[in-house]
Amino acid sequence: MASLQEYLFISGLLFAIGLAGVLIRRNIIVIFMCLELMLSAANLTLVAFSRFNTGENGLPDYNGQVLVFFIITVAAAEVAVGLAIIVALYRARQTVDVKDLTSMRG
Amino acid sequence: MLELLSWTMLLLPLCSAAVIQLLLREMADTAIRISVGSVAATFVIALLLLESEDRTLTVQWANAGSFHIEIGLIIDDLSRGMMIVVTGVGLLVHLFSLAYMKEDEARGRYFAGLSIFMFSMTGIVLASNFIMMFIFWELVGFSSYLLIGHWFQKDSAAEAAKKAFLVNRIGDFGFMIGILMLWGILGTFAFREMAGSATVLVDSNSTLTGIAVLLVFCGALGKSAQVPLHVWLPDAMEGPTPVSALIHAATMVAAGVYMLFRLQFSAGIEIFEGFAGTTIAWVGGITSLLAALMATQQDDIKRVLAYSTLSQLGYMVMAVGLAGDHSGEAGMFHLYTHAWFKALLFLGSGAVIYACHHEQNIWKMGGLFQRMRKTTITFAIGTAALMAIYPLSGFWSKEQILEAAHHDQPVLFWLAIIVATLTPFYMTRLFIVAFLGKSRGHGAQEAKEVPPIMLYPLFALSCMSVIAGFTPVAEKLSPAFHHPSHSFSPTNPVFLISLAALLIGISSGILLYRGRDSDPLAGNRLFKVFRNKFYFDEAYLVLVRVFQNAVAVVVHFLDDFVIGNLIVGGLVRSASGVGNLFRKLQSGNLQGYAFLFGAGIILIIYLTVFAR
Amino acid sequence: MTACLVLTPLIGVIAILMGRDPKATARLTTTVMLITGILLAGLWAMGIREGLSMDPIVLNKPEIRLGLGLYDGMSVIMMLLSVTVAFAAARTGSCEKRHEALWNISLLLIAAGAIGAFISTDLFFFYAFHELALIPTFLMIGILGRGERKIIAWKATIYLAFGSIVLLAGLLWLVSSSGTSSLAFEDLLKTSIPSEDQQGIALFLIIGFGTLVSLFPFHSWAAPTYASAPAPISMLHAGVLKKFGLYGLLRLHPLVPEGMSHWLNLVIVLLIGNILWVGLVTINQKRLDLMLGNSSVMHMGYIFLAFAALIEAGSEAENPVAMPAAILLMFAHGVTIAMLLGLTDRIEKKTGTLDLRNLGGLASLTPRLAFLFGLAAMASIGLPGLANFAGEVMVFIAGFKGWQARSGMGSVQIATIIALWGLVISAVYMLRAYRKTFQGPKGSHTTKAEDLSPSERKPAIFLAFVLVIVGIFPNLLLGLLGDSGSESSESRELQPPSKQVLLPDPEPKSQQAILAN
Amino acid sequence: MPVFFYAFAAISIVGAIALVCFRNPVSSAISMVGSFVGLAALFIGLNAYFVGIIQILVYAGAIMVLFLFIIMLLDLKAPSTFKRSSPMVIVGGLIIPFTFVIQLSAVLPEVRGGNPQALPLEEAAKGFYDKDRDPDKQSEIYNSLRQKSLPDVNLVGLTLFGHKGDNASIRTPGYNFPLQITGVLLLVATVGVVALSLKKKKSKSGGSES
Repeated sequence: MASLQEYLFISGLLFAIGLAGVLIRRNIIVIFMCLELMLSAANLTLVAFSRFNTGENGLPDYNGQVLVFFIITVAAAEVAVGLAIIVALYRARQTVDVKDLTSMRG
Repeated sequence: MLELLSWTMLLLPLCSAAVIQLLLREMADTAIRISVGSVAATFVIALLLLESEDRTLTVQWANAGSFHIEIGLIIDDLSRGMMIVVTGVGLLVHLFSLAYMKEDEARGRYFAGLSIFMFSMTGIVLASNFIMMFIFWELVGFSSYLLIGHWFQKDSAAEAAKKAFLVNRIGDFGFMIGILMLWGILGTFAFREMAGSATVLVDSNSTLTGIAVLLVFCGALGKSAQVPLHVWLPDAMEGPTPVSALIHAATMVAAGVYMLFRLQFSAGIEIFEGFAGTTIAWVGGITSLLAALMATQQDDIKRVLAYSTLSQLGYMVMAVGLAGDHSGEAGMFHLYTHAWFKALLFLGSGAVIYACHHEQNIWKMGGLFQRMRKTTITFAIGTAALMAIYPLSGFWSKEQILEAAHHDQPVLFWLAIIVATLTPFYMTRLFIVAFLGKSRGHGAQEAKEVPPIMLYPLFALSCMSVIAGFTPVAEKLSPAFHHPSHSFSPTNPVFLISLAALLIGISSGILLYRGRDSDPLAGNRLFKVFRNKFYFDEAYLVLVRVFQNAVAVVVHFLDDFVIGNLIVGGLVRSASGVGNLFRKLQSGNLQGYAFLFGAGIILIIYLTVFAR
Repeated sequence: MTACLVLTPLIGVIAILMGRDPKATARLTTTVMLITGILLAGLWAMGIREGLSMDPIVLNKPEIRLGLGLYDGMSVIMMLLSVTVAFAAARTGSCEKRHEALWNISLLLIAAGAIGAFISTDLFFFYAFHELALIPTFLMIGILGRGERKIIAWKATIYLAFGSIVLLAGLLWLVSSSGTSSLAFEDLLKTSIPSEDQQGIALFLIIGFGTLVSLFPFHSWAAPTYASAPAPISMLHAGVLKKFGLYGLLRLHPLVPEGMSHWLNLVIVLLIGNILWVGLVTINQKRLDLMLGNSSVMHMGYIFLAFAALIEAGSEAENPVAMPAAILLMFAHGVTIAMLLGLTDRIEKKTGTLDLRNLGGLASLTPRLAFLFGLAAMASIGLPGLANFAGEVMVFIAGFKGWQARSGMGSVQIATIIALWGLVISAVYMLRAYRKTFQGPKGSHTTKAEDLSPSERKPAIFLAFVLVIVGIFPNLLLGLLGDSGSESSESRELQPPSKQVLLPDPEPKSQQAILAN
Repeated sequence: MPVFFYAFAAISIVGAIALVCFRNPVSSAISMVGSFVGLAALFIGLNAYFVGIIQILVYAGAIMVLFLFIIMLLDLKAPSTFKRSSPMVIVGGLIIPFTFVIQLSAVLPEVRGGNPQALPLEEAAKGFYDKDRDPDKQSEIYNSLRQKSLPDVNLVGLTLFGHKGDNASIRTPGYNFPLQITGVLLLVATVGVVALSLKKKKSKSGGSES
């Protein structure tokens, strides 16, 4: 079994890759996937801490895992709504390229 | 009974004014009856009160914790005498106005104004404390504003009314400070509580007391039109002539003198000792001299009388300021006699103006003696009283003032003698030019005797002008009277000198103006200065332009530009500038935001973890 | 019972929203408010004070109560002012049919907010009600104002928001350093603030409240706002809402007397700025409405003078004149400026201009308008017999109260003297404006104009009536201040037993009878 | 040498990189699932069986299908006019994650207590022993722990819902309220999705401004 530092490193790496995707890619669906990846990377951190922060009884701290459970639930809802928005957006603008979606310019 | 009568005397004119203004706008004739009725009633009450005992009635007007402002009536010799003057002249002027204002559309408003004036003047006379006096002081100025501006459609009348109010306000500025300072010094506003307190405090801080008294005198300066605040009074002649007679000759302008004497009477003569009294006396003396000089070159009959009023007021103020043993009483005595004969002169001039179809220039009159003999005779009586010809009323009072001046301040005495020379001179000029010789204008040629309702007040006033000065009458009616301690014998130097002054004045007037059609002195450069009133108005105009208006313009500019534009506008602009900057940052580019967001996180991590 | 005062206008708003005739509803509502207000004041004067108020707790920690009640005489007088002006405002001015609902709803909301601020016995709601009243004010200026309404609305918003935020900071500091858990005035005023905090709190309060009252140099929003806003709104704001700041200062002064006295000279300099600087600015105005707006700013200086006298004395017991003077003058000024602004609106309606150069000679065409306007103008320059004079003379007396001849002139005395010069200035601009509007020959826009119709006259006559009654019998109002609950027993003993005069009897005749006896 | 760890870590990293690099969104979606499966394996390696299973079920099962469905629906399969991001964007997009990773590696050595230790299951079982029950009728958790297997789901459930008695060594207030809120959130999301995907008869007002 690997050490906590290794888990955290992997988690950070995944997060960084997700962030790079968000910054580089222009397809809004892929950006959305990268966001999901970043969320999951954060989940990995939580679970890792849960496992290595054992309580008095020696068992993992399950509060962390409950939080991950909530995150996944909310992420599912988020994906559903987000994709619905993307569909609506595509219907209105016929594009999923964020370069073309600049109507919020001040 | 006494209480009820006194309060009725105060409030009746107010009720009359309120009823006229609120209910009887359209019914002018009823309004006039109510107004005349109210003043007649107050005159009767004033007569009834003559026999009453002294007392003070007060009610609380405003309370603040332990502090009260009171409204009170003080009934004593001083106020009783003044009330006779005020209501007596008031009644006659009301009667005169009945005819004089018969044609005026707005006569309801006019009589309402007169009623307000009667109310305020009564208030001043009966005021038991300084705050109440200030209240009515302001009200009297307001009613004067209303009446001067009666013909407000004329620019000149509207301006004159405004000027009168503002000049009085300047005087009241000092008056209120003076009242407040005196309050601090004497510890009370009420006149009856002041007695004796002055002696103690004058010693301890005489400079401050002097300043306070001078500031109070500022009020008199405005109301009694002393130099340098005299400029409003001649302009006030824009009002209807009966108003000039009542307000600007007999009663209101005398309020300043009355107030000063009331202060002296309550707080003791000591309060005028020192530089305050001297200053007051000198201001009075100088006013009387300047006004007399200006009167010599006026062509408007009312303006001549107005300047003569100024001059006589200067006499009174000088007398009060002399702070001699009985000089104050002499001043009040002169106030009382002057009220009758100056009202007579003004009403007489009103009758003349009425007869001449509102012609006021004396050079366009002339020969009126043939056409309106009764008026001319009453006017002649008034003129003689003003000149102080023995034994008319003016003689007695003026002689007392000269006596007091001779006794206390010889320099002022000689100044007063010059005025006593000038007075007969300009009055002779007025009388000769306006009433004798031949008619020089249409109005004068068509003039005929005025209706009886105008003549009766003239008769009554001439009667008073003759008898008011005799000791038995004066004892009874004058607000303050002191038996002359000397006899007017040929051995008395004061009497001789004043007699000489009188003769010089009359004879030079006759010599210069008999049979003339224009003023022989008009070309003279010195007299031109008199004609132009020593350029006081022009000087004030410059002063107001420069100091009030220019400063106002500058301040307005600063307010608009510096505060409005630079500071506030700057704030607004910088806010919108920053807003614009942020607006530019809102590129609408999602990845731009994400980049900044990420950079922010990096920065925060750096700051929280590594930079410590 | 006091809650009715706030509830009634809100019910009115709902009724308008549900489709009742806006104008009629607003008039009915303000009438009900006026009657309630007079009734409450009457009960208060008669000493019936129990059961009139309510204070349910809405938040436990810190304890905030929705306290609506008459806290002391000052509240009663300000409440009376609010209902009076609201009554007149609802009957003044007119707008297009499609804006009527908005117009009347805003009016009622402002009235509700102002009254709520004055009768709330809790610091939180005191602040919150005022903000409630401000929002419709901005809206009305922005939507229905005259001239450059957008810019003016923004200016007012920025200023007032700035003032409110500074004020909020001051209030929060005050509450936190008082260490109390309850925000009710009753509990708050019992606490004592550590003296090291007082100074800062006092500065925040002076600037915050001062901006809301257009204290120099935070005044330049006021005149254009009043000139631009629809007449009833400017009446309500200039007459009532603006007094909130002064009310707050007077109310909270007992908490920070030392801090306030530290800033005495600042207050004096600023109030002199109000009187002299703004007075001169006013002289230079060419439009009637701007002139009136500036004059209202200037007159705030006098109320601040009374406040300065109170600061100098340190407590109400030391200078018993200052507080009543300020309150009386607030009332008088509120009524006067409301009347002036209302009539100015009428002048504009009748002649189509407010430029003084185009007006003139109106008095012969519209004698009633001229009379009423003249009365209000005279009131505003302090003619005795009208309410302002009583207030002003008491302010000046307050300025000199406690002055000893030996001690020389203090700063308050000097300020009083300068303020007296302000009376000359105000006479100059007011008479000049009256002269140019109503007197002299007819101007280019005044060749024909109709006089006020009876319905237009009504609000002005009502306000004039109030001015005259209070002017002749100031004790009617001052009596309400008399034995307020917050005063100590000693000062109650000093209270004069002139109960007759205290009764709020709107009938002048009987008052005169009392006076005459 | 934790072989499994490195293997699955590599899978998830490679999957993530592939997700970013593939042009075709469908390939991206597939590689995302790969990455998530690796991640789920890592969870399981951390004894978080329940979370791992959920991860696979939700992400690989539901979300990926959703993504694919949408990609198909919008017909984004052939990005014929693929425009490469500008070099500036790529550089910027790489610098920030890179900096982040550097920062992370600088911090990691300071993390303490990271040594892996086997869970003391039998020891922990004592904490779940209920004196009031018969020894045979002890709770599932106790029994499992006694048999050296981790009752992961039960423990998560216990933490999630809380428990009243003092017979367990896990003391939490429970997450009942957040759970219900989450339920509401899901409901709202459902309704929102329906509302969003309804085709309006009127033309959309939001998208037509300049």
